[in-house]
Amino acid sequence: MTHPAPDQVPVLALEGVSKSFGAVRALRGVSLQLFAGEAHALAGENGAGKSTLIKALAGVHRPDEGTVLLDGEPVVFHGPADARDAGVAVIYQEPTLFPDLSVAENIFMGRQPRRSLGRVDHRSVRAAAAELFRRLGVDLDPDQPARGLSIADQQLVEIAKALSFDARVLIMDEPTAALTGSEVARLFGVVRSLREEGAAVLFISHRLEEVFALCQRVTTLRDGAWIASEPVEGLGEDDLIRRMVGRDLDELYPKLPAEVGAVALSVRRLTREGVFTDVSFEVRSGEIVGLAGLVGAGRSEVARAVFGVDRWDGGEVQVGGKPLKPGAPSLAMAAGLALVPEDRRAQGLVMGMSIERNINLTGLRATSRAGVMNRGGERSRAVDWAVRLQVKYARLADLVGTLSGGNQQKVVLAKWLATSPSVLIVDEPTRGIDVGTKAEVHRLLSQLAGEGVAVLMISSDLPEILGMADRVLVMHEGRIAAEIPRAEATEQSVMAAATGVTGRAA
Amino acid sequence: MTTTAEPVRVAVPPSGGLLDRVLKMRELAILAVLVLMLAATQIDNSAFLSQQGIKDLLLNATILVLVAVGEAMVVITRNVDLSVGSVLGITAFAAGDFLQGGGNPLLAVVLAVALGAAFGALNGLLVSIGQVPALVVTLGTLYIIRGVDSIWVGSREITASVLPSGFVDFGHNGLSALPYLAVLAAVVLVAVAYFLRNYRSGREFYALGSSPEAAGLAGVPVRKRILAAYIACGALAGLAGALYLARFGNVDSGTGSGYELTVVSAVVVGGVAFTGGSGSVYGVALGALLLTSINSVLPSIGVSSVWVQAIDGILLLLAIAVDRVLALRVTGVLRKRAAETRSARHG
Amino acid sequence: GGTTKNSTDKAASSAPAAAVGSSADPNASTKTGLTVAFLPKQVNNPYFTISDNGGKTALTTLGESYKEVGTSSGTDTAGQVSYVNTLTQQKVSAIAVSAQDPAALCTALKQAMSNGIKVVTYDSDTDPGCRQLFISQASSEALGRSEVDLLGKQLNYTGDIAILSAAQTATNQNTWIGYMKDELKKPQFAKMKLVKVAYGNDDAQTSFQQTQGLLQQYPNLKGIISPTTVGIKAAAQYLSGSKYKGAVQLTGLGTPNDMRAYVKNGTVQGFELWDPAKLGSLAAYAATALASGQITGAQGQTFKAGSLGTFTVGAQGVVVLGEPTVFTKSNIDQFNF
Amino acid sequence: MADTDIGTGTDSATPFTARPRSFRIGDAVRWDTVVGALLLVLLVCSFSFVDNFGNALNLSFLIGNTLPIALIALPMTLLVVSGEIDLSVGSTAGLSGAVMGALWNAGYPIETIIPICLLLGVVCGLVNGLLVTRLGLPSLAVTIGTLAAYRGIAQIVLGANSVTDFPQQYLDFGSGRIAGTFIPYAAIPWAVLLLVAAVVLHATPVGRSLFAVGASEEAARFSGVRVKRLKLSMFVATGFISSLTGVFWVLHYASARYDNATGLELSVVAAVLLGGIDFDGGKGTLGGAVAGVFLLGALQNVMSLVNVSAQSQIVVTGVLLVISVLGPRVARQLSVAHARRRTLTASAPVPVATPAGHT
Ligand SMILES: Nc1ncnc2c1ncn2[C@@H]1O[C@H](COP(=O)(O)OP(=O)(O)OP(=O)(O)O)[C@@H](O)[C@H]1O
Ligand SMILES: Nc1ncnc2c1ncn2[C@@H]1O[C@H](COP(=O)(O)OP(=O)(O)OP(=O)(O)O)[C@@H](O)[C@H]1O
Ligand SMILES: [Mg+2]
Ligand SMILES: [Mg+2]
Repeated sequence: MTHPAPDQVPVLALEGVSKSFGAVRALRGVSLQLFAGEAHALAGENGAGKSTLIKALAGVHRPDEGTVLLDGEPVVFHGPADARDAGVAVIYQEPTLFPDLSVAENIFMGRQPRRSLGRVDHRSVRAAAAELFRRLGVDLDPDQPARGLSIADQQLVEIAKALSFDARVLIMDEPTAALTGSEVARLFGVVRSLREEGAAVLFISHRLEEVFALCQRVTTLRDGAWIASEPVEGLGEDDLIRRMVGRDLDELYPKLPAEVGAVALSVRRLTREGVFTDVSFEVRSGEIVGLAGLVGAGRSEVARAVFGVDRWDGGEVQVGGKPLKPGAPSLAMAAGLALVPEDRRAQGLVMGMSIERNINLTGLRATSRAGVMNRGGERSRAVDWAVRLQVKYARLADLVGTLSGGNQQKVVLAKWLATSPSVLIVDEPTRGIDVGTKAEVHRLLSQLAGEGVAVLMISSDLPEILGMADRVLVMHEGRIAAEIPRAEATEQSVMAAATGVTGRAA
Repeated sequence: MTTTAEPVRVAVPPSGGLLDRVLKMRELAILAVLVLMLAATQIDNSAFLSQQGIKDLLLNATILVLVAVGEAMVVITRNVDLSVGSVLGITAFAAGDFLQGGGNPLLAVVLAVALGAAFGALNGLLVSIGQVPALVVTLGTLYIIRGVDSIWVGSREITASVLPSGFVDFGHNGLSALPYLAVLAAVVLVAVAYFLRNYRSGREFYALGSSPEAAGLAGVPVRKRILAAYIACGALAGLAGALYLARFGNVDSGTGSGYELTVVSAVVVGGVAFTGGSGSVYGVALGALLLTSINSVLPSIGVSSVWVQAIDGILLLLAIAVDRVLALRVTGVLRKRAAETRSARHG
Repeated sequence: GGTTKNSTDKAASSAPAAAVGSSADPNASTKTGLTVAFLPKQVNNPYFTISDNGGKTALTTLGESYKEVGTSSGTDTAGQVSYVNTLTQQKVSAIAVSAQDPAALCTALKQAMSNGIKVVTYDSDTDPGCRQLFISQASSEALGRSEVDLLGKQLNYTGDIAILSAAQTATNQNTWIGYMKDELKKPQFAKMKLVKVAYGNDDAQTSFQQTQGLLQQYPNLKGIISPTTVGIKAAAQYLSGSKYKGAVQLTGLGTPNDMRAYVKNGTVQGFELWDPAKLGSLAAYAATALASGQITGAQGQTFKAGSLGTFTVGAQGVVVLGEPTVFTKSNIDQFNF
Repeated sequence: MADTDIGTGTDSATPFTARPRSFRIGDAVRWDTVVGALLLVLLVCSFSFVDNFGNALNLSFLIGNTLPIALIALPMTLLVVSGEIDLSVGSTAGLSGAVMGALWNAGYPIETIIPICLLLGVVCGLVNGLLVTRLGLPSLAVTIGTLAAYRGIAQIVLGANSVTDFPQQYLDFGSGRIAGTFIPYAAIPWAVLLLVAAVVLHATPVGRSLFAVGASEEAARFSGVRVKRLKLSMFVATGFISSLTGVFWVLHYASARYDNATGLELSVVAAVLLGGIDFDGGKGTLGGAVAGVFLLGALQNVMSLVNVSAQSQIVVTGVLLVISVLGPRVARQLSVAHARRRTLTASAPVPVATPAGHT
């Protein structure tokens, strides 16, 4: 492994680091070097060990073997605090905020600017937070409590937090997973300027185009083992994918033409005070409808209302011609509706339960006979779907929380596909999922469509929308701004509608 | 997206921090209930808010306020201390025993506080180092301390006669209607509130109560803070024990048993959520004042003590219900604001 | 139809268990090596500790063995029952019990008696059918009336008065209060009016606040009777620290040690109590006599109680200790309990 | 905190290792199993060393006095698993007892009184449940309130009276035992209820949902679990059993008073906690709870038999509670560390899911 300036000492480095959880060997003898003024990408499939590596760097996990080097000197981080004090700022894959505290306090917890007698200076805390948001170009109220923020907004707060350190090393674990193009552009702008000021950056994303856009070097992991570290230029997407997956990858958006059938889901004039207004659309069986829009446009809100998790104030939802009772997910399920929610940790999975229990939570009736659970049935149902979606796990009895982000997402998909729904709503289905799996998920979706399932796909990943959707609905400020058929759907047309530039079509 | 100018306007709302407004509102709710109740009583019985009457109200609240404030600190960190009643009992007797031997009153108070802090440390260590559910551990120490107390005390009791008269007078005298004990409690209350609001460590109490996991990642010294909260709680229970002795001049092995429920009610009524991370000690103090006032109000408007308990409970339910309704209103405001913010975007 | 109160009342009988006992032999020698267990309402309660120790001394002089068990809460009836059960298991010779509840103990006590264990109640009785003897501290009547007289003297028979009792369910409290009300009907108390009976549940803090309440609700209240040691103590403590000190008279049942301070600082003029130690030792003697077969608990039987003299079993197996002592500034220092 | 691996370290997590032996240790040191073992040890020791323990009379005493707690512990376990708690159980029992007494004095036939009392229990549970699920109030706060309210109402209903003259055959049911055995009659309905509760919690959709709701209410809601209805029904069940207990209490102690079963809630909570039911919800087994109940019951019985004073008994109870949580915790950390060390040497690759992978 060679790097451009041999004389230069890496700001932060790992040498031969191994980390195991029970029998799961998340990292085996991995080495990595971060240099000042360089943006370094970390690539790998779900469960490859990226987040674990980061947690090792950040002092969350103590490596079983190997050493962490700071300016070439071996160090032991006894906790996140140590790493922080050493100038290492980390954005973790899953936002970890204090729901009860204001956004501003979330950013500066433990580092608040102080007045005389060590008292916290609340005014300057608020001002500093506002300034950070201005830099990132987001308009969050520093006094707003973190509870109730959308995943995207949470992620933005995390980013602001990391930036507030003006650290020597900035580590970002899938910071863009929840963000839309414009915000990503903003973020990259800020990161580049930091890099030019001499900060070392470690960046993880499953969106390879982002890797190529931001980074100079890339390190690839597979099954916890180091595969390669190399400069980005002269490297093609396919090469990178090959390193990650270990084989060539077939098409990323395998959209099969399915013949469109009767209307399966129809939403009429749906309105929820202050969240979305007068939303009407239809999804036909065999059709994949994309729902695009900027963060906070209210897409998830619509999905939640349709599925009955949130009540709606006006309008009507019909599944297979029959109207749905508002606010009753169980009835919606019975009617053949399924929702893969946006926030897998809070909404998609019961973190404290095993993989098996999570998958079967949607099939309690199916796996019970005469009101008594049938263990065999439960296990086979879980195994069946876990294997079909190639979830990487040790035992079905393990806590789902111990799975890697992407594998968690697969479990959510498994639990809903297992209900063989007639209408499937997926909110950010491939958020934080690696290219390989992404392709599988897409194949799965179009396969389902082929079997006559009506699919509504909410996504902030525009290529995904364009690649998969038969029709694209675009939301803007809680309203449907446009409906664009596949033929006319382009980056420009969709973004125009999403930002409210074009008047509302359709 | 937004122009760079816009967010600043949104970010620092002219109306000041919404959070604070919410908190204030919650305390206002309890305050309103309290004032209403006292006013009604005064109208019914003009003797109620006589100098003696006010003095009694404040005196009755003092001890509960102290313990509840301590409990609140623990609850804010998403833990709980059920052993406060037992701690109060044993520290009260320890102080009495010391005074009985002709000890100095000031030393006696210090002794009680120190002893309480020690028990707090015990709880804190078990919870933070052992990382075991606070509810179980402190229920355990509730029994242990109570048992040790009654073994040690046996059938002995401290009566006013063996206490230095100065100490006993301190228990019920004061500046006109303002008893010394109440002043002491008020000082403690303000100090704790100021600490929680204006010091990093204070804010960290809220942080780790709000999300222990996030606190760990943010480098909050979780164990140290939890330990601190328990020590403070124990110390305050100890102080309360000493004051109990001064106030009632009478302590035996049963003193303070069952008190934990009253304390927990005060905390809950005061608007401190058991899920941690929210609430203020001022609210708790008001909650305590409310609860103790109920027990003075009912007898003095001639409600037969047969009815007292039922009314107690129903008022408690009423208080938390009112508080809840307000909280719901606030989330409504939040949502509206989110909507406004969104439409404020994009020109 | 169904089983109603009326349909079962006929069945109920409340004759003392002794009535169906074997015949007594007054001259039988006192057995030694017996075990008499004291089961007070509440262990660690100073009052009961005193009386139980009285029983202990009596038993040791007789050469019997003594033990005390009990619950640490005064209202834990279930706990008291399970202690009776345990004692039945341990096959003690006799149980001296102060009942937390007149009926709740019955099943257990009958079970004990049917296993040949003698049962004596003291201080607080059960249903007559559930024990052989009840050792009464003083005839309830005498107590009730004398306390009214006491207070009457203190406020020379004029003014509103209130009663601060213990728990609403306390049997002996309620009987006494009954006699107090009756006494107040007499002409000399015409100008004294009982305005309220408050309940402090034998809890210092509650009694404390109940006293406050009384004084606020009845601004011209002149006197309080508190026929419970806890209640009178709390009331005295409040009065002594308030503007009512000396203005409002307080009397009732209390122990000299508890009340000494308040008698001396003028909060309380006088109160009364029997000697709990004597109560305990009488219970011990009675239990021994029963266990030795000298008596069965039938009315009219007599037994010796050491220095206390000879006692006669009254109606329904009740044995009365005697008149209570009145404690005042002048004599209080002669007593230490 | 520093080195705790986020997402693990919970009670139901069992460290996986390549070798079956060492993770069986991990499984075995679960809280509830520890308590069960303790109970077994205690019983064996008592039978062999404590005289008067083994005989039928004492055993019937033991069971009879533990039954009230054992009864309420059943629904309480389910409720706590779903993440809620009911502190008003003692008062509910007291109230139904008081009403029983009042109606009896009023001359109603017992055959109608008892159903009325049970209905009352259902209402009490309903009130708790509605306040919690509809108004979204914390159950701890609500039930502290109703703890006082119900007890107060009981006091209003029955006042100072204590009613004792219930029909003999009913009293016999309450305190008597099956001829020739040490088993109280009342133990039979309890056994039935135990069976029902066990099946519901561990082998039905309802049970599965309870665990899910307890562990993460939001995720459960997103999975179509009818959270509110579920919690409401649990509160109702708790109220019902509490009133049943109240009726049993009256018959067992032949006395209806407003202060019957005072403080029972704390004993129940202590027992359930001891049985390893996590009050954050989502964890625990009914077996553990029952073991906890009888461990405390038997311990008290034995200690009284060997003349341990009430005060010392309190201490022992407390120590037991603390040990029962600390013990497994320590053991688990040891066995995890143990497992870590092994797997470092073992070079088994990450097992990838295959149907064969875990059969
Ligand atoms: N706390 C834990 N306990 C047990 N196993 C864990 C834990 N954290 C991670 N693992 C396992 O370690 C492996 C690597 O996980 P990691 O989160 O690092 O993957 P990743 O590369 O971040 O995947 P993704 O791209 O989906 O985030 C996975 O198999 C995961 O199951
Ligand atoms: N649970 C919630 N409670 C209150 N407000 C919420 C909640 N979730 C989201 N919001 C707010 O509602 C608005 C819509 O958020 P939502 O996440 O639905 O938008 P979206 O179009 O789905 O964007 P994305 O899914 O990309 O985050 C946002 O302003 C968000 O802050
Ligand atoms: Mg990851
Ligand atoms: Mg969304």
